[in-house]
Amino acid sequence: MIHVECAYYAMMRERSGCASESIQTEAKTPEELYEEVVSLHGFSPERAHVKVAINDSFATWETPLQEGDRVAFIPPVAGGCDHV
Amino acid sequence: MIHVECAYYAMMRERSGCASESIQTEAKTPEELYEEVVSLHGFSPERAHVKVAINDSFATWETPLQEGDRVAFIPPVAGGCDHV
Amino acid sequence: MFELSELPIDPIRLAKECRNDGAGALVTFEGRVRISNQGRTVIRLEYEGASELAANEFANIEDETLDKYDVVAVTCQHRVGVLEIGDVAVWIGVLAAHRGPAFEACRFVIDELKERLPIWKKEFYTDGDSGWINSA
Amino acid sequence: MFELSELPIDPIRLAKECRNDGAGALVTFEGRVRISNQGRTVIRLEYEGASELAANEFANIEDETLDKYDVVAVTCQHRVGVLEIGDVAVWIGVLAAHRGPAFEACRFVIDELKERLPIWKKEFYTDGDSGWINSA
Repeated sequence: MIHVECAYYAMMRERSGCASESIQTEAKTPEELYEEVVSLHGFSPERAHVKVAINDSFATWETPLQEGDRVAFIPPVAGGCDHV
Repeated sequence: MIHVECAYYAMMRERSGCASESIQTEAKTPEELYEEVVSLHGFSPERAHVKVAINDSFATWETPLQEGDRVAFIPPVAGGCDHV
Repeated sequence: MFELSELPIDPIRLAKECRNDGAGALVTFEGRVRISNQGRTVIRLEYEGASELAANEFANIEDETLDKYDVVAVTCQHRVGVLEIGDVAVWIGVLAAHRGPAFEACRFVIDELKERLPIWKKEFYTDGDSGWINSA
Repeated sequence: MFELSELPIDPIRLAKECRNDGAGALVTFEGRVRISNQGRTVIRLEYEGASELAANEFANIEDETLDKYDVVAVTCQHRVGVLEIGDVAVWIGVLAAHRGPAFEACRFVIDELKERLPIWKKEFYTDGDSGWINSA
């Protein structure tokens, strides 16, 4: 059992009602953790369209989670400006 | 015999000592006129490297000259900035 | 240099910071909020960013750009918060000795940035509706 | 819009004039005076232009650009007179709905301008020598 800090942005932040939360989890990887938070909050983006960052760097879904990690789920982005 | 106004720029202006001058000429075309001003001022650029403008638009060397035309001889340009 | 800021973008300040006596070419890209998107009229937008992650990912894009193109410096500022039509949402400046690499690198940076930076945009329309762009 | 002017280039004013609610992309090119050219150290430059002819020829370049690329506006200011190292000699701005044509058109404009505008440049070097660039 570890504690991780989950960060949510955009529609995931609105859906969960929080920008981040501390979660106690059995999840070994972000992949397992995402399933957990999807059940918890009913996030709609499929994992295939989401990226994950651990401690402010992009990471793979299989990276082993460590106690105290900050895990951010990154839904599809719209950087820059509109269709330009 | 017509009168034309010849305009000189850059090294041609420095060489002739004037930015423009009125010339009375038998020249029928800029090509003939350029030969005349080269003899007059000793301009160094070969005609192949020079362009000609008549009344503020680029023209061909064979364009018939008219009384009162403003003829500019345009040595190689360096528009914009240095080799960028 | 990368900034994610709620403050208006100041292209003059940014362009001045992109200065180097040996560099003759500055190519910049300004992305502005457009009045319509896919046929709907936009009244304003809200941008949200994951600040630290965005800064780290921009640093990766910057390193890749400096490796790939013969350029001197890459600068970027991206707005977050509420923007109105015509506001500059993103500014990129690439400084180089020669114009070819400056153009190519600037295009590369905006293309990568749009794919990779964790920044989201919510559009608000004249019909009262709103939505996160690109998001499932 | 084209200006040949002894006044310093003001990119902010020029960028503001390139404004259109439907246009999301502004690509600009700034050409600045470099400290060295072909191994010689430059202290200042003098630019000389054939004003009316330059304005007419820029109008041709502008027309060709608007025909060839899907862009909204093309703006250019070129300095004449004495310039110091780092001064902006030429500024080009291309406004478009989308970034692809904005980048391509801006590159086209600077390439054509350097070939076609009747503007000459005399460099003054640290060794006291000077010369017209590109000129026979």
